[in-house]
Amino acid sequence: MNALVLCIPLLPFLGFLIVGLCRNKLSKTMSGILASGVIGISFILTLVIFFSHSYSPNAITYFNFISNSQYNIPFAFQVDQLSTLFMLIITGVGFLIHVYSTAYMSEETPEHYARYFSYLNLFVFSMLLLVLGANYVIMFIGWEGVGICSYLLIGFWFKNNQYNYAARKAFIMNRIGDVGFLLAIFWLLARLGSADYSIVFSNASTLSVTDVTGITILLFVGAIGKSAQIPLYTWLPDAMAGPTPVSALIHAATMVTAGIYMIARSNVLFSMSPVTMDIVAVIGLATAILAASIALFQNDIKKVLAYSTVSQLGFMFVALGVGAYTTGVFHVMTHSFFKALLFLGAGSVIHAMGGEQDITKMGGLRKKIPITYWTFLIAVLAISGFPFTSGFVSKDEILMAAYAHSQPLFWLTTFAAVLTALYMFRVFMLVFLGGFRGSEEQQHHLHESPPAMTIPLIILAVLAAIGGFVQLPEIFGGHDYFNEFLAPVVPAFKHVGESMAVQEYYLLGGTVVGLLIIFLLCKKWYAVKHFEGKYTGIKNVLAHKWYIDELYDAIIVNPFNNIAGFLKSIVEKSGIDGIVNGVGRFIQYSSRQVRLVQSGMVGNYILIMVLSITVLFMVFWNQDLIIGFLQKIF
Amino acid sequence: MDITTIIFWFLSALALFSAIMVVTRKNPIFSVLWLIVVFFAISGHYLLLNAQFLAVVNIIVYAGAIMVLFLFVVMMMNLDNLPVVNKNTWMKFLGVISGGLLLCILVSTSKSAADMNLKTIVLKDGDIGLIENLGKVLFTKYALPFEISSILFLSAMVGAVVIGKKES
Amino acid sequence: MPVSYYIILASTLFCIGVAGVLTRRNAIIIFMCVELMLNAVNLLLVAFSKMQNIATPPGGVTVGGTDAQLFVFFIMVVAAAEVSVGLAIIVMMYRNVHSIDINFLNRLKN
Amino acid sequence: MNALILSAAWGIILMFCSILVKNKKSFGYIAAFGLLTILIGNIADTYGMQITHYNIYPMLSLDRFGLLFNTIAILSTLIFVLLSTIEIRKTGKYQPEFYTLIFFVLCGITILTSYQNLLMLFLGIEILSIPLYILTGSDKKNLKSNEASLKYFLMGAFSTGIMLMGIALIYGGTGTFNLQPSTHSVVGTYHGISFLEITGLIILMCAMAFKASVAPFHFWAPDVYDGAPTPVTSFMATIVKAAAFIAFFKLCEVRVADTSAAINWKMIFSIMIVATLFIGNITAIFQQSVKRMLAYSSIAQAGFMMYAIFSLNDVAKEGLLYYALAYSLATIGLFATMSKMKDYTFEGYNGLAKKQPTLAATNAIFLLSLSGIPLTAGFFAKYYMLASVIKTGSNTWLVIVGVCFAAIAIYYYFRLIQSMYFKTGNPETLDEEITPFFKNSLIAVAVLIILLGAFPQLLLNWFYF
Amino acid sequence: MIALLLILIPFLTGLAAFFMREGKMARNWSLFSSLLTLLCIILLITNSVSASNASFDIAWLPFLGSRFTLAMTGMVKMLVLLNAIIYFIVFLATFKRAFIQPGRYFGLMLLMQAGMMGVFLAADGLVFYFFWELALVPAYFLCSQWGNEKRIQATFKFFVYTFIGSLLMLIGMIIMHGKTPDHSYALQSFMHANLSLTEENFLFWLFFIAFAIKMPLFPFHTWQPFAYEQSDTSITIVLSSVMVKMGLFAVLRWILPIFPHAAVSNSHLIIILGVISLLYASVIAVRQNDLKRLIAYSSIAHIGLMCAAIFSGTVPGMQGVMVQMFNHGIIVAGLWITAEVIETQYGTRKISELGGLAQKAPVLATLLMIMALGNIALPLTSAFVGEFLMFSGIFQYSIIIGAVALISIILSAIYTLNMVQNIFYGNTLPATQDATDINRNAKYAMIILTVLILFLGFYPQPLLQLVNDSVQGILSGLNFVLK
Repeated sequence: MNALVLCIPLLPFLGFLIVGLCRNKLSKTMSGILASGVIGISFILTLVIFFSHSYSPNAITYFNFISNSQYNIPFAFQVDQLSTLFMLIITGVGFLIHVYSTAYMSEETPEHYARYFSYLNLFVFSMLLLVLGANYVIMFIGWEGVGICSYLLIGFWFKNNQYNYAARKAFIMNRIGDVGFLLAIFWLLARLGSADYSIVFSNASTLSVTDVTGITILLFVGAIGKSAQIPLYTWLPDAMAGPTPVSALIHAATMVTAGIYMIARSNVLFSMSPVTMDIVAVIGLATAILAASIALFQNDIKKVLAYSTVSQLGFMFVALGVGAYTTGVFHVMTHSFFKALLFLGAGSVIHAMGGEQDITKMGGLRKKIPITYWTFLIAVLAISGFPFTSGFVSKDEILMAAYAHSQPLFWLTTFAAVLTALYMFRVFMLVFLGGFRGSEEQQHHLHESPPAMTIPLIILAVLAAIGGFVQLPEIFGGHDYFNEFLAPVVPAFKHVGESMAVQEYYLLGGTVVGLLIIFLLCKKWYAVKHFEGKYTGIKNVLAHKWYIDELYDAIIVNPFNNIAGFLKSIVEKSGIDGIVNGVGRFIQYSSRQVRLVQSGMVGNYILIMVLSITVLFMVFWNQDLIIGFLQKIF
Repeated sequence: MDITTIIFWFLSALALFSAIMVVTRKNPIFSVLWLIVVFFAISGHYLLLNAQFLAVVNIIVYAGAIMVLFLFVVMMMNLDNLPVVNKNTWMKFLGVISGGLLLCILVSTSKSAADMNLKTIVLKDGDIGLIENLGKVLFTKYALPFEISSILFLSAMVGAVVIGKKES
Repeated sequence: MPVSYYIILASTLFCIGVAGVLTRRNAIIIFMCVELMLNAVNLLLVAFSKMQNIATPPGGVTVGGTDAQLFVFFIMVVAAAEVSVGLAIIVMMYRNVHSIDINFLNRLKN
Repeated sequence: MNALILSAAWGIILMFCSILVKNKKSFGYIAAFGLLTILIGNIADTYGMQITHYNIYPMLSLDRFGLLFNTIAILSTLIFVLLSTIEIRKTGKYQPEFYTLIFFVLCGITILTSYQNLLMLFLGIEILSIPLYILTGSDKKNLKSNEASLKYFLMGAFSTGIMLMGIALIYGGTGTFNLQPSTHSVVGTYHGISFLEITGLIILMCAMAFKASVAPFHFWAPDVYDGAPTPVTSFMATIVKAAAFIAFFKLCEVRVADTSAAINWKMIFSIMIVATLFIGNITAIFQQSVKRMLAYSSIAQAGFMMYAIFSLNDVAKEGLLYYALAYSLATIGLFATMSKMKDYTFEGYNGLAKKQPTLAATNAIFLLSLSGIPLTAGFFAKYYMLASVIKTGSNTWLVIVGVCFAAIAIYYYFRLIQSMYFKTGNPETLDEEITPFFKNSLIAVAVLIILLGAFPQLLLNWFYF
Repeated sequence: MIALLLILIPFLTGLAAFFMREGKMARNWSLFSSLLTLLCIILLITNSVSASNASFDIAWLPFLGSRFTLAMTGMVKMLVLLNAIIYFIVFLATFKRAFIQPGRYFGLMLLMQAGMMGVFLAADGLVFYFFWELALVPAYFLCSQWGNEKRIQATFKFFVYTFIGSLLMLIGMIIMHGKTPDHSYALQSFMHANLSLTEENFLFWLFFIAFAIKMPLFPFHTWQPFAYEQSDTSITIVLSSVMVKMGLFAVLRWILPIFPHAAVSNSHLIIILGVISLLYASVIAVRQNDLKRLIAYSSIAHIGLMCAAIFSGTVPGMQGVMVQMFNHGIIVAGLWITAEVIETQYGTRKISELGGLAQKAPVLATLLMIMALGNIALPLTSAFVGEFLMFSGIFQYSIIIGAVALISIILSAIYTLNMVQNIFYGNTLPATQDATDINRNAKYAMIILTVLILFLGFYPQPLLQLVNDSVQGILSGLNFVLK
């Protein structure tokens, strides 16, 4: 069993090593097969675990990673329902995306192709480490591992410096979060002398309120960085510089949800600190609305999806914030389905358009790429919460939870949901309906993607459509299998009784009507022949993302650079080093002066001698005075 | 105020006066001559102190040999047409000042040495100054330094030869 | 006669010598001033020797203070030697630069 | 006593050699042989074997300290003669006299290391000085040499006068010339000590400071060292200076030690030390001529030797000997090498390491030793000086000052290393004079320095045995 | 006996190397010698030789109460190992390079190694001081002979700076010698010296300044970037991987056990200094355009962190410092080797003049990337373990200071990634137009380092076990005070 578990992350790592080291020898197909193969195998292994129900609350320890007389950090894995769920998502969706990539990246030269896949494998490895780890340190290892992989993959096309900047931005913003995470770990180690989940959660009650609040807030800071929440969200849209499958895997399905995993994992701590919970909820909500509003008027298809991801993550944090951990996790799952689908679809579109990402230059692709069209449509419906799609179920849960928590939260969350529907339909219309707005050769170039790309689309589409049924409210004749499944790890969100049933129906109806209206409006506005993405007034502000990036440059980046320059050229060079050199220069100067005493005239010499004899006498007879005086000074 | 006291004061005054003359004369020859006077005055003091041997030696060695040597050298190099290098008066001034300071210190020492004030010297008395007494001690206790001073003379001689010999 | 008279007399002579060394630039005269200083010391020593002679208990043969007078004798010896060398040096310099001004040669400085 | 007699005898022998021996080259070897015999004689003396049992009390007393220093001095002189025979040969047709004078100087040194009576101190100093006046001027046609000897002579004579005044006053205070004041000395008024004695002591110290070139009585040193012929300089700056220090130390050891209960001498000494270190090091930095730089550095080293006189304890005693040897060896080596250079400036040394690796390497070792880097004798020399002061307790500030100046000294010592090794240039050396013998003796000196640096007991065990 | 061998092998081989005229022989000779040393220490660590051989003791200066004593602890073993490895790596990486006057170069290098070995091993004050200087002098000659145009001034500054420090230490040693009951220089009797608190403070500073200069700690650091920039990179490797460790090591071995009270009472100030130099150097590194200066500043930053961690006086802190001394050693060596390759092959150190090397030199790019990740202490590189422990130690000491110090991991990410991006990514520039990939020897050296880094990052236990006894020893002394 232990060996089996160990194999799950180890296989991708081996894949990374083989593909990475032999990248000059392997042919494209070889490396593609290898890379996807290992992921496939670990997916199967995960399924084995899933079906054999071989979960255990206590960790599988392999060896001591760090140990000293104060604390011991084992290299241990925790295989329980939560981690298994995430492993399924990671390996499953990961596998699909690997397959998709084999076709999508086919233009690359062999060694870059291999490099791409090795990075992808490394990512999966670290992600698995993250979710498998039995203590916060191992989780942190994976945490930073996925960070560096996303850095490498965003900057995959390293000839373009814009991409590199985006990659660096992503990594550094993640680091800011990591500081919080690390501090939380140190805090735990200092207070509880351990970072193992089991020990921490069992002894959590011994922690003081301040400790818990501090720890949880710091953990949440980590989550903010990783899951792109306000104020650290700006890296995610830029991260779209990477290849589209990467965006699908890392920046939609898996990595960005690590924050949710972490909070869900440490629900015991969070539940102990209402303050933090409120903060989580508020920030989640704010992010959801802000990102959605920005997404409304973006013209880059991937940017739209990116912002939508940010806002969806916001939804999840709202859920977590109101204590519905399972719901959050559930939304993670559904989101990973439809958002991956959206990205892959977008990828397929871009592929078809020959690298064109600007939706104002698309339109009317429905005929040309039908499979992509249909799958994309399903995804759009799912994300905008069309009844009985996966998205509907999870969002509905979130709204219910919010409703149970407080009215305003509910209404604001709903508003965010409406915005979601708006921008998704906008994209959909602009891309697939209306008339083609691109150039001639693009028109000729248009074609449906190869099966390696379409098959994953279909699979994901199915999942996105029906994935919600594992958690369908009773009213619709469903049963919350999902919550029960997670119950041993994460306390299930207390389901609303009959009183809520009414709201459920209202919600159902409201959703249908609302979506219909939105659909028609968007069709009127965007399913057009001519469209140029010029905006004015508030739209323009939104199109420019509220000028948040500019704001950060103005208040953080530039001042920092100036300070650095000041320290480098003023304090260091003129200040400290100046003093050091100044001493030397002073000595040389004084030497130039002192030597003049040696005038070369015997008369002066003897004069000085005689005078100094007298002086010595003076000093000698009055030395008590002098010594007293000196003692007064020093 | 007996005769010895008068002689003492006279000799002292003479010594000091001629010493000042030595320092102040422009022409070296006069300085030499005045220095001889000083030596005679000092020899007088020796006699007064019953150090007859030293008095004689002083006359012979100093006034006799050394000063003649000086005089000879001064004559040899006619110093009337000396190339005049920058003369600075403040240097002289300072010199006098510092000399005075030194004097003050020495005098103040002797003044503040209370034990000295009681000490007196009986003039024209005692026989230690006689050759026989000195000779006894010189050739017993001071034989070693006496021998060693021969080395001194040797080296002086060699030196005088090395330095003074005219290079061809 | 108080010994301090002699001390003061000798010191005065000594300091006149010092002042001479400081004020004059003619090497020979400077040298003579040094001789003057030596003689001042001699005088002082002789005075002290007498003082010691008294200090020793009277009656019986006494040698107290002889060594001072012998010291004077040695000083004269050394002085003679010094003079011979010193004058030689001065003459050598005079041969080379036809001057015995101590500041005339001033190559070595700083 | 053996050393005294033998060196006097050899002086006279060499004097006659100028008539008897015609071969110009042989003088050096005769002198070396003579020094060897003196060395042997002196060592024999340390084991109690003496030529004559002449009653030297109360003028001299041969103690281990003095004898050991004699050995050091004679040894260094031997090395000096071996390294600079060629230079001496070049100084003109007076080389036998040259050696004679050096032997007479040795006489003076042997007196100074064992004097018990101020008269002997006086005579010793004079026997030391008078030949040096002559040696300084021995390069007769060279005006610098003339100037140096004149300056040296005038100031020396003056300091003699000062010194005699001091001795006279001491006699007045104590009624004896013995170094160790006898019991029936005058009972003074100043803490039971006579004013005259104290005044005399201070004046005498000033005179000794002059001989040891301690600031503010150092002024003669740079000019004289600079002007004198290089061999003379190296002899004067090392062995003679060290001897003066020994004399100084002996004086203070007795006189200061037994008055220090009542009187605090530290003040004067610390003033002298700081002044010496300051003048020596600071002025050396600016010098362009290596010779003059070494002159100033010798003053700086004197400042360190003053530490021994500041803290008159056993550590200081050993340290002084050790310092004398370490410093003499290194400096003699440096001067010997310098006399092979045509150009005495730092630029003249540029790139020596390429042209004359042996010279450069040995010189580097000498310089490291002077700057007190471990594994060279110089380190233990400095170590002992610092240790002696620290042993007195409560004078750490002085040590720290010294350390700072030691760091400054690095500047000019390493400047020479830099020009030898790291600057490029074509130094003009007198190649025909750089004989294998010369090189080997340089190497021998360097090895000796390193040996002493690794195992100081080689020397210091003698001190106890 | 082994302990003595560790010093003697490099010393004697070094002396021999001086007399080797042509480079090939000297190269092989010194590589052989470094291998021999490595073998010795590996034998020792794997306990193939009896523990009695580990230490060495013989009378040296009886009248000073100083014996030639060498003693091993876990920390010592680790540092000796580091020293041996680094020398092997350096000689391997620069194997193909033709040095002017090879004999002198290799001789001095080996002498320096001997000196540093002695510093690590010495258990007697005077012997320690001896080797401390003995390591310094060859460094002086090396740096001022082989390097860039301003090397002489740079090295001189470096030398004088450190020399003042070591002289102060010497004073301290002498005073300690006076205070010890048996008037000896042995480390043991230093520990038993009876000192009043004021004396202890005074001595503490005498020692600490010397070591702080060596580390170097803000504000004594200005000699370091200059010296590293100007001296030849192969020498800089040794300086910054091994020699700066001397300072930290000395604090651990010669200050904490001897002056525990002073160490505790001054810990706050020094930790703050350490954190200042950590942040200060990192911020400056962000704006550096010179590759070598950048690495130098980053190394200052890391050293500052280690110094702070030492004085946090906590178990994790101490453990972290010890392992980090080793890890930082190998990682920074890797960085310097890349710098050396870049400088020698592309002829410029200016980051702005480089670019796009990832296309031209993929192997170099990969290797440097790993080193860079090590430099930012990414998990699963060895540096992570050390920094994690150190930060948690500082955090235990004070939450605020810990939080402030932790900012540095962001800064380190900024400047390291800047460097990587500007050198390797983007398009090629004139300097890198026709760049070739890393040469073979350097590649092998780097690969060895990489393997070490990754292995120790994944499984740090060997190191932690090795230094365990030292950690316990030092902390027991401190805790005794804290109680």
